Amino acid sequence: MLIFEQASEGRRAAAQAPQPPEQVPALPEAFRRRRRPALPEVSELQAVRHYTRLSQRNFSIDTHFYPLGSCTMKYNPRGCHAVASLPGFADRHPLAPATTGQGMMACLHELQDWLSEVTGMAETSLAAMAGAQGEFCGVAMIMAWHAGRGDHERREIIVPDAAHGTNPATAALCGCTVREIPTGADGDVDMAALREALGPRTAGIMLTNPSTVGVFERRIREMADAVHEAGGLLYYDGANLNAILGRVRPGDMGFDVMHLNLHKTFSTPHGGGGPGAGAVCVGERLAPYLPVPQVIRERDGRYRWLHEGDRPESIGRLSTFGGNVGVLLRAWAYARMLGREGMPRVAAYATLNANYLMAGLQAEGFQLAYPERRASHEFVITLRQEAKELGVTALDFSKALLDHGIHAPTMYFPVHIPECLLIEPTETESLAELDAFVDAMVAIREAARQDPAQVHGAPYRLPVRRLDEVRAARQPDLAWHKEKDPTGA
Amino acid sequence: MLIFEQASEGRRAAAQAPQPPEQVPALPEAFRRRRRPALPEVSELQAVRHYTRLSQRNFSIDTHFYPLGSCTMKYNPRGCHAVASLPGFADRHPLAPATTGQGMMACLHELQDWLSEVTGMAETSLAAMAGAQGEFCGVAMIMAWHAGRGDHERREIIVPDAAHGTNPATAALCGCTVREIPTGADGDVDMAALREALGPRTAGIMLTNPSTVGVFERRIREMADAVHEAGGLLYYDGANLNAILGRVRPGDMGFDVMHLNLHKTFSTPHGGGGPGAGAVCVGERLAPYLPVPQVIRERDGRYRWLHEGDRPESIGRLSTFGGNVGVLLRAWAYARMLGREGMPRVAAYATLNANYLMAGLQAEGFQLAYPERRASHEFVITLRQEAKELGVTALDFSKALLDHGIHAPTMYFPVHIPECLLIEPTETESLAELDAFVDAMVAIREAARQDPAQVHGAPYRLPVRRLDEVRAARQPDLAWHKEKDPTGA
Amino acid sequence: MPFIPHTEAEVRRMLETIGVRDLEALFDEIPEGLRAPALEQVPPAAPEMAVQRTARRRADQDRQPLCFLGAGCYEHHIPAAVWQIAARGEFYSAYTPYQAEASQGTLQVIYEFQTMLAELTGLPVSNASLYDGATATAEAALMAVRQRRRDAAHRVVVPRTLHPLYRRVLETLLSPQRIAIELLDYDHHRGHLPATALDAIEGDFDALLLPQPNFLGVLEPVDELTHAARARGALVIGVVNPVALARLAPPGEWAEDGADLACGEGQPLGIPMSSGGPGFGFLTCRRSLLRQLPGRLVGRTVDLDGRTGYTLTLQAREQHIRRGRATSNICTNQGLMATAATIHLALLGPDGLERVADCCLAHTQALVEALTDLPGVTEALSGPRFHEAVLRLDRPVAPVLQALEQQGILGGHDLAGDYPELGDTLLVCATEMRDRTDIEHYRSALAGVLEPPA
Amino acid sequence: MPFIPHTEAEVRRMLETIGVRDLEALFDEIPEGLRAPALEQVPPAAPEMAVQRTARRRADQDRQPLCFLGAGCYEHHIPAAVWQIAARGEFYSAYTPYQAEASQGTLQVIYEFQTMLAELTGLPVSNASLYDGATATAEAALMAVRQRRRDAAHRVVVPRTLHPLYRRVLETLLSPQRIAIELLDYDHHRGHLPATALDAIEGDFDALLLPQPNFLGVLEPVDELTHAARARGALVIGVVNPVALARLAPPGEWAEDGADLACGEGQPLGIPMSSGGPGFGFLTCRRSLLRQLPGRLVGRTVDLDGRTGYTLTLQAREQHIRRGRATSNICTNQGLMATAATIHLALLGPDGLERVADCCLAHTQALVEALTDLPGVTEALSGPRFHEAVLRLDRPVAPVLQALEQQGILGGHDLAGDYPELGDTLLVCATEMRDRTDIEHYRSALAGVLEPPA
Repeated sequence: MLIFEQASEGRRAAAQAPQPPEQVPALPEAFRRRRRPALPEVSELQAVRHYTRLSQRNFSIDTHFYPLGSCTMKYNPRGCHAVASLPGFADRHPLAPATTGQGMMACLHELQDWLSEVTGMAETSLAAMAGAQGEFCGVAMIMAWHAGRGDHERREIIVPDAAHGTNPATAALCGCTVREIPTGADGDVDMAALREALGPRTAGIMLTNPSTVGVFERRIREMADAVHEAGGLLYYDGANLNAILGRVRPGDMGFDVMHLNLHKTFSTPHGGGGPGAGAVCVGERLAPYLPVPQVIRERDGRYRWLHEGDRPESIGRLSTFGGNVGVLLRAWAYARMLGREGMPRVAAYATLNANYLMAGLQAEGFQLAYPERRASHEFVITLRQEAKELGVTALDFSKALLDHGIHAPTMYFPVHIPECLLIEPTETESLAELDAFVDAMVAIREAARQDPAQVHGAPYRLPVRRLDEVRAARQPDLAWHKEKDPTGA
Repeated sequence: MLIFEQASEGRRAAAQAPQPPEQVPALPEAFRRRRRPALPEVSELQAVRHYTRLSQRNFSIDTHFYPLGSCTMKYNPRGCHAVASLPGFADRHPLAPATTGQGMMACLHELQDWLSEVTGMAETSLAAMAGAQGEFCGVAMIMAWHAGRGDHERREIIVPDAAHGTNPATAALCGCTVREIPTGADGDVDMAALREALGPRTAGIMLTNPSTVGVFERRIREMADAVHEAGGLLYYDGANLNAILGRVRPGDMGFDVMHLNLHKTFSTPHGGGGPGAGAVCVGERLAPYLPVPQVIRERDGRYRWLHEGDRPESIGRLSTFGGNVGVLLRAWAYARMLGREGMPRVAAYATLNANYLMAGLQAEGFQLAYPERRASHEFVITLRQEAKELGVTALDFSKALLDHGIHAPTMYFPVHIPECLLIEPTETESLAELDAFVDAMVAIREAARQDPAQVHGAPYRLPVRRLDEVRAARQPDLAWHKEKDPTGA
Repeated sequence: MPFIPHTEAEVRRMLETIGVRDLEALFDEIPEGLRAPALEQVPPAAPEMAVQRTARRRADQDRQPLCFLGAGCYEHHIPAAVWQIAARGEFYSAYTPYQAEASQGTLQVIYEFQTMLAELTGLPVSNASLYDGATATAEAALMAVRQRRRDAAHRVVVPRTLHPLYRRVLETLLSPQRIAIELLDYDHHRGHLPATALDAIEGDFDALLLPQPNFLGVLEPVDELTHAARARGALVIGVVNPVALARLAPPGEWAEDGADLACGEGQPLGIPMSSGGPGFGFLTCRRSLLRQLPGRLVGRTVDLDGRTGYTLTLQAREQHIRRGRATSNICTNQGLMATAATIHLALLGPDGLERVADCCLAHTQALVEALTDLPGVTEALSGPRFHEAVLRLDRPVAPVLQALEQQGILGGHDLAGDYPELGDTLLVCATEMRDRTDIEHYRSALAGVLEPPA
Repeated sequence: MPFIPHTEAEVRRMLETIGVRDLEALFDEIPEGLRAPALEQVPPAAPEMAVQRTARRRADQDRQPLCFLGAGCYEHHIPAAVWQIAARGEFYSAYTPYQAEASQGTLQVIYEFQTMLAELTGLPVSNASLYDGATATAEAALMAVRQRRRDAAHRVVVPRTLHPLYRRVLETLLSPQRIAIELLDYDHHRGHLPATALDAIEGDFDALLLPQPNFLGVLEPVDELTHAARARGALVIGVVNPVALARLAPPGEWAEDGADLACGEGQPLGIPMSSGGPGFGFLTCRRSLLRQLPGRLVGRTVDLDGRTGYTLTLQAREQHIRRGRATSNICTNQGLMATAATIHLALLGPDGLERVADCCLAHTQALVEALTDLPGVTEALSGPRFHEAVLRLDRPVAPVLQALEQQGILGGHDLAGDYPELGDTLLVCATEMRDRTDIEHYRSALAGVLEPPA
């Protein structure tokens, strides 16, 4: 039941309503709202009970294994939440003077330094509020760099066909055109196609490494040299950084700019869809274009926000204030707990878990997309065979996994591999969970052999069964109305 | 699965283990532990996931309606928890000087004053850690008072037969004997029996009003006079205070001493079985016997704990330090939010809800234990008829209610009413919840008419079905052992 | 090894299953020369205890003064229930709800969120949140531009009374697509746009941004301006404060048939200020603009058994489907903040939100009266206002603010940088959290600063 | 009306259903003369916002100094996860788990709790918690007395090294049943009982209480004393610190066949100090004492379908069944604290608890070394210790502690009141939370106090 349907006119959570003084200045008539907004009128207990119960209708890392490829759903340490919630941090106004934020800025400044080092880059900005904004920022900086050199013809961004959809979307947002290049049979980018794509219109290339198919792009230095020779710059999409954290550095591979999804690699919570944070790291030559603000440490040891005036060539401002500071504090706490020895271990054990899970599935007869390759922190299996022989698809497997208490892996991505699942167990899951995943996959296949229709109908044990997505899209019902007007207009 | 069964030897939640220095002083051999305790060896994520999931296997006020008679399961405001968790309060050492606790003591002192006023008593001690300890304290004070007058023969405590079991248990703990008196057909105590019981051995009487059958003892002043005339004192069991909060005061009824369950009337959380707090309020003559410590305000406005030395006739100390301060701070916050106008409203609406629910059940043909009486905040129904005609008991109804998402009322109490349910909806539940309760009761009766066996088998939708209590008691399995030794020895 | 569950024995077993000798072997596809050096800048691992200690020390160092700052971020009471529930693991650590069956909690919350924001703004369609108020405003402008699909160069008209930082974000996000931003000046005495302001703009334009209340705290003549902009074929985008909407006419009801879009910053709805983020942006629109909307959308539908359920919908707008032709590149939004805001609004209800708004109105009025009672302090603008006001001092503002800070008061936002034409002015704010005592405290501190005791 | 959901219309409808005119009519059975007057002492209702504000101001006023106090309450690191989970509504607002099917979460937690406490103390049976360490000790003594069922007067032997406040609670709770408490003195130089201490007690007694470590931080010769007490037919009750049990022999393994009971204060296991409460008492025993045990007990069993489940068991011991003949009058215990302790112990594991114990040992040693390095400060006792030590000063302790407090340090507990024979002594403690910096800070502050700069 919706909260609105539990309401009763005139009901209030009275302890939450402040008492206005007797004299409230009157707003001029012309500006006044005439109809009350139909917010729910419920008691405090009703609200608490409703949202507590709703929360129980979710999977989450705190309750379930979440092997979602490319999303790095690792444990979000509860200590990080405690840090960001400290009143001195949580209650600070963004326009308060720097004197009131030295503690917070010390954390952010350290985080900037640590991220620069672990990525092999010269400088880090924490301004971007999510990965996509980090990407925007990166491409905008590439364009600003070309423009700064008077090179206005370079408006083409090269993107592998297996790239995340965000990459081309970002390029478009930056006013660029996208040129796709194919992925080879071994999972690496097709070098010949890359060389052919390069030219005087090349602004740059956007790459993930390990790639979206979960393998390490072995010729990355060769690619970097080719792009640089052609006058382009390299953008590193940090979505998969967990695979190589502290073991290989994008800066050393030849990348000029990159973003990190702190809500993936640095374990700030996904929150059911954000907030994230998309730190941007750059080599020396792009540093002047970094967005504002950024924390700097003055000679006297005091911190302050670096503003537009300090950085005339900046691509500008990405958010009203200083980005998602509360998220950054969580990332700071996590990084501090990992420390210099913990960061490379993240990569080592994420890779161990992925390769173990891959070996386990292969041993049970599941088909790998790249059986000759080492998995990075994730890998792709294709259920082509199962779809053909048993009529159960990757979607069916995914939904059936939910009944086993395991969140579905990423489905049908990368798009060029049919009936695929992209599986990323992360380093924080135990051996028992990995084995349970293999067991569940085997059990589902067995169930499909017995009765495919049963698997088509999954899930059965969740609050709802499969939803009518077509109806949702064709007759969009996007808000509740007292009058139950299905068009919502 | 138990947390122990998820462990793996050598596994650790490493961020939670401090790093000891290289040199740790050696304990002498004779004192050293030889075998490691078999605590679980799990990762932080495993622990978080395990206990988060376990929590979901509970009913609670935050998720379900809980019409538990005599337990006053009302909404526990979340703001009270925030207050008690403030670092200045939570981090204070009990032996720290009073200078470091003036804020906390100000809250406790206010709470003492408010409770004295709302009960009509002269003084309040917050030392008792739960209702039962408050009872002990009360009876001990009564005994101390008699002893103080050189009256050592009074060791008999009168208790109505319908009293909570704690009352006689407390009397025994205080070295008294218990004399039971019967409840009349109208729910009030049998006055003649009371008069007969009174005498030179009478130390006092323990009463709840409204009584445990949910009706107001109308002749309370008459009873008080009789007890006092006989030389005894009156103890008020505050379990049912919610029914009359701010409307009738135990002090005005003639009681000499009482306890309040702050986790009932003042809404501190039940926590799955505590912690509670059992404030004790007394009239002038018992004040010298109050337990220590207690907060007093000095002439200069500073607060301090009053200790043994300050109160030579005190019955003594009930806890190591100052009682459940964290619970008391929650009660303070709740009382402050209610305020002087909110307290009587608690009683009014708790009574409204109970009488409405009683009327609703009666209209549907359920039999009330005291149909001629007004309900207080709770009332008793008897399912004698249903048990006889349909073969479904109060227990069956209770278990079936769980499947309707409603916690069972208190069953088979008071003991002299067959197949009874003691139902207390509290003031924080909405009309819709009350109606849902009646609907559920009707639906269960209807289901029983269709197929009693179906109702005998309830619940069906909970994590487990009815448990084998006999086996639990006959072969007690009270702790897990690696070797699965069922005797647990 | 924090957060890694494996024991040595388990690692050995796993390596055996994989068929490699050691962990290093798992990285054997990575060229030798690329192995990273040891991380020297990063300190060694610290247990949670030590990290908490450092964090507490730093947070204590940042204890916050009494705050009369507004300017886009507002200190409101947040019911304790909001974050005690929003921080529950099932919300906090959940992923974007792609698997609808396993995400009904988040999805229903977002559906309720959409309903609440649609109600508040008076427009029927809301998305599931964007990054913040400034980026939501930029996305709204981009929607208008896409909807108009003109051949001519794109132009968006932006009043100078729009938050200066929003304007900078607009520049960052609009300039790569070569969308021109035309600034509109305001009446420097009244503090809002003249009703005829658009007469100053020649030629066609795509959209007018209309802040209400504006950055200076003043109410804009939104009916007249909406009418004028729509008459010229442009879309109107209301940039609004959600608390003010309890009492102010919603964008959907401006002029004859309303603004086309509404957007703004959701922080005032239950989100801690936290140095400015995370908050969330909201964005609502007419139904006809639905397919231009960026970000997630949750729809209500039914499952195989006919039960009501919720799911992400119209994903064809989004980057993971439409790639380069998506309505935006946004993936992660501010889901948890939207969750908190939903709980917050449910706890307040319409009456509670009105009371908050009324307290804001009254307290700001009281603040203005108290401060302008001092010699040398006047109210700079005469237009009607909500919960912020511009005060003019008889001397430069910066040193006064510094002196107040010494006394534990954040006295307001200095307007010298962005609004030099207003002279020595500062923007002050008093929400329901700043009571009489606080206001009196400010007044007497300011009196001392302006006229130090001889 | 805070927390009351009814609207006026609903109230009217409900009154109609009941058949009364107004709310007052519901109280018509209450004699007129008993109606309470208006509450004048109680202030008017305040919204949560105002209450939070008062509470924050008061808690800020109570900001806590650097603490070297132990003496029965200890500052340990509490993992953030502990209370984020324990405070979840499903644990926080649940009732005592009488309805087992609806309480499997709480019941399984308590079963795990019982297992952990049984493991730590080396005794097979644990209850579900009691109020605190002192009352648990009293209940243990009462169990021993009940078990012995002698005709003669009951006597319990209590060393003076048992916490003085525990001794006072014992008096309060044992004296109504006329149980005598015999005090045993200790070796004033070593700080623990002589191995032959019981020779001083003539005649029969029911139980010996044995603190380990004792109140002075010193380890008692528990093997010898257990042996001697059991040889005389008395029961032995170990009063222990659960953190110390990571390294110290558990009561179940004292002497040949162990102590009979173990009890103590659970606060060190994840509970904030909170001025001393709520914490929780624990109590474990031999299997033969099971039916004497007070408080809740959870047992594992099966349901109708044969699935494992948990339930309260052996309730015939309890007051709601046995009334006047129950093992105790206890109903409410400290369930939520036991829940927190269970999560805490699961997060620490055996290794983590050992590390905490080792840090305590090492830090206290470092503290003693640092402070006794100062002229006029010596260690008063020579017995082996765990994480507390008695220091002797060359002057009265109280003014020194006051001077330290001025510098933000709680320097320890003055023993003058309870142990005058030790002279000018104080009890100090350093857990894992008091690192080198803290210790150095204390040392230099104390140096300044003892020898103020000329």
